[in-house]
Amino acid sequence: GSGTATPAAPGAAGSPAAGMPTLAFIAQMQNPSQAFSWKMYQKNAAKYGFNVINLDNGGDVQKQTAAINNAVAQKVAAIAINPVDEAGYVPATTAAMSGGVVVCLSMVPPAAAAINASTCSVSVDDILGGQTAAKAIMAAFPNGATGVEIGGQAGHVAANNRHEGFSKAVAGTNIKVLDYKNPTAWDTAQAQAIANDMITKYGDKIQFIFCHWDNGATGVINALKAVNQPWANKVLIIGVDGNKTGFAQVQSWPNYISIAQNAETITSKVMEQSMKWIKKDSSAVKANIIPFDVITKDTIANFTAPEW
Amino acid sequence: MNARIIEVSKTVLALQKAFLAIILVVLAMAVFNMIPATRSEFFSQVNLVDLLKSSSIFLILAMGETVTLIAGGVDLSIGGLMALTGVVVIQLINAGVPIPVAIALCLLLGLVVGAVNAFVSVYQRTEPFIITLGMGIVLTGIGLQLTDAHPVTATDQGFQSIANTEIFGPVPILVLVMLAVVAVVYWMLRNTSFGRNVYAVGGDYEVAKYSGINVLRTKAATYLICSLTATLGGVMLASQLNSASSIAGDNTPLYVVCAVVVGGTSVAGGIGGAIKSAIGLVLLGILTNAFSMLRIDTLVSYLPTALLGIIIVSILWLDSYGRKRKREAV
Amino acid sequence: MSASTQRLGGRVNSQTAINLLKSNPIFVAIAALAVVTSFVEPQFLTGENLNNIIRQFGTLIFAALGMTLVIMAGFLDLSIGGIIGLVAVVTVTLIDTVGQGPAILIGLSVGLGCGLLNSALIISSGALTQAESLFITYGMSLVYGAAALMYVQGVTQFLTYSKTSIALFDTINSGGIGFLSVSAMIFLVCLAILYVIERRTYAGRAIVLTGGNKVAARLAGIPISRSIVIIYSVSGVMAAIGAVVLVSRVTLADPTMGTPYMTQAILAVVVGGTALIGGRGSVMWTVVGTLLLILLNNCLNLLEVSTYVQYMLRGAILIMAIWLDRVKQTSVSK
Amino acid sequence: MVVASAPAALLTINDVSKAFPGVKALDHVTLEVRPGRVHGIVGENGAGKSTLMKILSGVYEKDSGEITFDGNVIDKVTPVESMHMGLAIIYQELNLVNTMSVGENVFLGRFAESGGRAGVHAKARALLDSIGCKVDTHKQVSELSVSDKQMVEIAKALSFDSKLIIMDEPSSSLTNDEMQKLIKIIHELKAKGIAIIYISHKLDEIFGFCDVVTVMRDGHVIDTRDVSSITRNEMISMMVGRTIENEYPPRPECAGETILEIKGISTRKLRDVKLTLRKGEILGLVGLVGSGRTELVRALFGADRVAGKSILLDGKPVEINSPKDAINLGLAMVPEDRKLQGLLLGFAVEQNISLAVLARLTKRGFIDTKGESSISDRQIKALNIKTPSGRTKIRSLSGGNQQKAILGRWLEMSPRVLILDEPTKGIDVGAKYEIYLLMKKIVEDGGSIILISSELPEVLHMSNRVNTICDGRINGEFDPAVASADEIMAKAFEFA
Ligand SMILES: Nc1ncnc2c1ncn2[C@@H]1O[C@H](COP(=O)(O)OP(=O)(O)OP(=O)(O)O)[C@@H](O)[C@H]1O
Ligand SMILES: Nc1ncnc2c1ncn2[C@@H]1O[C@H](COP(=O)(O)OP(=O)(O)OP(=O)(O)O)[C@@H](O)[C@H]1O
Ligand SMILES: [Mg+2]
Ligand SMILES: [Mg+2]
Repeated sequence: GSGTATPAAPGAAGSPAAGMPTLAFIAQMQNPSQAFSWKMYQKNAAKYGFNVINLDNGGDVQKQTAAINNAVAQKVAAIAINPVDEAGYVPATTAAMSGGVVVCLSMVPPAAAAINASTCSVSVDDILGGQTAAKAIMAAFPNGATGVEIGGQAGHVAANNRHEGFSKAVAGTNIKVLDYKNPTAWDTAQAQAIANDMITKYGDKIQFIFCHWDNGATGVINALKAVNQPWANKVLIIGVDGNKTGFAQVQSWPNYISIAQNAETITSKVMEQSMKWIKKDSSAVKANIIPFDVITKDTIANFTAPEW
Repeated sequence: MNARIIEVSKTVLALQKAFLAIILVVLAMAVFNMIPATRSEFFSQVNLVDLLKSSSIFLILAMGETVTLIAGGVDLSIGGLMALTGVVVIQLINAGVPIPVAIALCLLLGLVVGAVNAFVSVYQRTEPFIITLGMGIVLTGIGLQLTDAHPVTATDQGFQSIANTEIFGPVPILVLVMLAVVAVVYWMLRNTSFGRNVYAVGGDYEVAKYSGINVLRTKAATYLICSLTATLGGVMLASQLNSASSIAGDNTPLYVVCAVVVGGTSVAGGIGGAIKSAIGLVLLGILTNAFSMLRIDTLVSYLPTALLGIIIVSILWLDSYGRKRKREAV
Repeated sequence: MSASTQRLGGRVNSQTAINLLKSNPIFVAIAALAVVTSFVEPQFLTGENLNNIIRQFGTLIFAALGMTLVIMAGFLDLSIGGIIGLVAVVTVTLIDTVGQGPAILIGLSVGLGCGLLNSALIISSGALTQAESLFITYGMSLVYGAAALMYVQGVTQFLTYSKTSIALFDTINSGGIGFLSVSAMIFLVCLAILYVIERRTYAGRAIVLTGGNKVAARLAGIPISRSIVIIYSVSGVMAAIGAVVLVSRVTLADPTMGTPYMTQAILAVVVGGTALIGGRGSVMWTVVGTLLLILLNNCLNLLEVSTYVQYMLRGAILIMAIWLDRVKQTSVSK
Repeated sequence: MVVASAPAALLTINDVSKAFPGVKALDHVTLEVRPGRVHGIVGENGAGKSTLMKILSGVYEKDSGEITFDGNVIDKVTPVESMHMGLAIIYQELNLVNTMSVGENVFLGRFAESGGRAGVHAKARALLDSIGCKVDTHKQVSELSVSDKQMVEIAKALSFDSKLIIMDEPSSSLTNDEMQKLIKIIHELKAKGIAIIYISHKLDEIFGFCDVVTVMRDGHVIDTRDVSSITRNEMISMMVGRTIENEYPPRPECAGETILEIKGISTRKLRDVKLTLRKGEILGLVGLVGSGRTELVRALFGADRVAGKSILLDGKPVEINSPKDAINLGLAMVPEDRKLQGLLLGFAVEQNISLAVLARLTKRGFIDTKGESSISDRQIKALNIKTPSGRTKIRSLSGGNQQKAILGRWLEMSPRVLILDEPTKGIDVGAKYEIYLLMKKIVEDGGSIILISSELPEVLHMSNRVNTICDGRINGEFDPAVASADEIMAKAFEFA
């Protein structure tokens, strides 16, 4: 992955609509959810009056810094950043802000220490996401249950927050988490391998599995199917993302909950708020929290599955 | 005198591919800049300084790696060490250790890691490729454990100023540190006995040994140097970002080694140099930057990665092909 | 890896096999790990877990088997990460248009094509050193990876969304006779073929000779270029088989899913004892090396070792295994 | 036994033994070397000469015995220590770093002490000039010819202020001219009171300028004598343990028709070289180092790609684009650089021998390993290769035995045209004679040989016809039975 740029609409190469400010979206483009967010930016850019370009951070803080600097050099009006970690972007975005660029943190809220390193934030609160998962489990097992948690990429900000929210919410309750492991990347095969090993070790003690992402949960389901035991089919699985797979799994697995972050809502909000901050609109909001949608068999009819 | 001219022109020729590629990129960007539709900020002062800044840490790491590669070794633990150093230096500072002491302790950590790498791969004669890969995994694990996988931020704002204070106009200390490291390694490789011994050891281990060079110690020292630059890079990165994360170095080693090789340092040992490596890194940096300025993603998304790969392959291909032609011409 | 088993051309009798067992620290490492784990965690020795281990063996072993020949010839292939991703997405996306069987065949051909392209680049440039091959294939891994990303625009492809039958993939994943799963059978077939090639055939000998001394081998009429074509083609195809097995197992294809296998496969080969400098090694050893890596993960997970500590232990055990192997080899040669 | 009187011994080797797995390389060796003397050491291949020298220089450790050098007992030395004690060695296998410059190689490991970049090149220049070598000190060693490398090695040994210089077959790749320079240098060193150990298979050299000679066989010292008190035949019989009447077998007859015709080969160096070879003929190529002999045969054999090449075999034009093509047509080549181009050091002797006939041993893709072993056993026996078994790694064989194994590799395919590029380089008299006999047998069986050798007597005695090659052109043809050596050399020196 390398820092790369793309103007708004496909076909509009090199001819940004005159006068429209540019918003740079900086994320890890190999990650399907972030690639989908980019599509949503492109889809709605005109509506919010932006040219959008995209720079890849390649999952590396140094490249992320380079990408932020690149965006500033290209004289963008706003930067929407989906950061690699909670802290590494701070000096670069602070510098960008001092140059008059609006920085909008997307997907994750700023850490307490980094509160001044972004103009505004539009986020699902992953801590809240973890809590939501915990609540769903408590609701499903009022008499208590045991299960496991499979995290996202070790050290990734979303994985850290989801774990934090989840473990705080279950602490002291009758829900016992037997084990918590992370893969080295958001890699379904690794999630499946971890699930396999956990199933081997804990067997039918596993009543729920909280997996930090829906595609990883696909691996979890594969692992459960492979043991071919009645208890395995009853396991409650909770995934996060609410993508196409998440929706499908809600329907196909007996007991699946997907905690959805709606990319279109988030990206639209990013552009809306960024424009307001650019125009110094008094109605601009600093911290925008987009609530999670909780997709279950009961609620699925109320949502449409995204196309990723 | 004649011989000197030949030597110099040979060096230039050896630099040729990566160097020519840089010139080509710059020329291409200049041409694009004459066309309104593709005009970019590539030549703006901001961008050029950014380019330097964003290559600096990789360059610092590359200097140590170059020394190790010339000696016929390789060190893939630099990513893990860089990340761990960042974490440790910030945790120490946050725990109240004075900044210079914290940095000194980190350099010590680097020496320890380098010593282990050297002991296992040099003195025990194992495959450094695998040993240092393993070491990188160990170091990442230690970082994860120390931080519970969370990034750490320095509370003392003084730390940040180490890398970021601007001295010559917009040029920060970080860039000066990088230039100093390049200069020191350049001088050391060219003009010290140790430096020349490094070439001898990498060029022909047995011959170097029979010629009275302490091959083990020389080779071991290159691992210490490599670890030291990785540590320095880690401290500078932490200072630049005022924070550190234990997973920051994931893709770093292959990127650095690849850039060094594109610059013309041989992984087989015996051939290479500080300037060559610097050129290789600058080339990859400039390419990424140029692609981003030209917004190549407009054509096809993910194209820049492919182009980067194709350019790396082309340069290496041309390099090997040149050597083959030379072999055949004899 | 005692001196006697280093000899090529077969005739490994039971005595040397026992010596090998006795003197190979990798075996010892595996055994120790297994013993400790089975004491602490009785689940380890259940048939279920063995199955589990065999399943996890999957993709890595295929990639590593292919890599073994490459390394024995004194080259390296870093492009398999990209190839696995590319083959995976190509195969899955084609199921609906051409049907599952042809999709798999096309996937395998893509792997073959990538391998051929690698070898063409290496032969045409005369990149005869390991280092040159390493970086050319690293560059190609970027190209293949980017091609995979471009092809599906970064979007994960789901096997289960196929509108036509995917029974073949199900069979690969879960079918089998008795305890022998289909992927295990594919593995055994590949292993047998590669072992015979390596030990008994001209092509195999040419490959190790290439790893021994390219110049001398060429002057004695050994076709070096053909060896290069073979090793990279085999590596590409084996990576592609690995990709198909992977897709069958995780039921989705992600353009970046091959990345971890790039270094893992080299580790498996070298941990097994094949020399990175070429000219010495065996696919059999690679099976052992892969086993160690897989067991390591499995045991550490079963022992409830935290992810972070696992990192440390994995790295440390790798270093120890290779170091011990080295210590043993020096004591043998003295 | 030591006849030499006068100065006290500089080096005393007393009862030294050394064993390698399966070989007793040195068996209670006792030897004395005195200052200002040239001490020749001769012995068949594998007699232990190089091993003894490597023990002196600290590369190997002795198993038992005692060594005293310059009044100090040397027990365990490293190569560095031995050098600083004043013991320099020119190893049999070339010992230069190919990726570094000539100047730096001369002062390898002593860069700063020698005055850094400028000092190293200046001093190296002076040293090379003193031995009449003109090669540029900035040139990378990999670009030098073998003989230039040898001269650089000599300069390197001279650069130490040594009391003893060991030369392990220094002349094996030197031309006559360079040899003369070397002899001059040796005399100068001797005059300065420096002792020289001179290992060689060329008995002329021993008689030419050595004062004392030690004969070794199978790890034993047979005897040490003043050169003036020993005859050539005595020496030979001491070396091989039997008497050899002639050093060369009678020249084989040749009366065949033309089998190979080079209509023209042109490369950067070679200028439209034409050559014919008859059935059953040994054709000698004589030229100075760098005259293009190796280049010519490599081009013929398809080892190098060349621009213009037209070759007729049995009167029919053939395409030879790779060594494989050449082998398929019945051509064989023993290359000049044994280590780099001939040996697969990490492999067993039998695998080294079977190399060229591997394709023939293959049925439907499978190698007949039984056949492979029997082939190698046959060659080991036929060529009298000293090795514990066919499974031994060829790395541990002595240079001469390695060379025989390579010869065996090619003999096994019964080549129609065998190209020998310096085939007896580093080979002892006994083995040489065997190789000559082999050459004779090959031509008598209907094969033909192209022989390149820097040892003129060898070419003169063995060839039916000699072509001189000078600066990339064939400039003369002689019948060695009638032409004198001087005549031929004069032609080889003649530049166009
Ligand atoms: N490193 C080694 N390992 C095992 N055997 C060895 C080793 N080096 C030498 N030998 C054996 O020791 C014996 C003496 O070898 P050495 O090289 O000293 O012979 P040499 O007299 O120099 O012969 P040549 O004239 O062929 O150079 C030979 O039988 C050789 O095979
Ligand atoms: N590696 C090299 N780089 C540059 N020039 C070389 C190299 N090797 C050989 N040459 C030159 O190529 C020419 C032909 O060399 P070739 O080896 O054919 O000579 P030769 O007659 O066989 O001599 P020798 O006795 O050294 O084998 C010479 O001028 C030689 O100096
Ligand atoms: Mg010898
Ligand atoms: Mg020659």
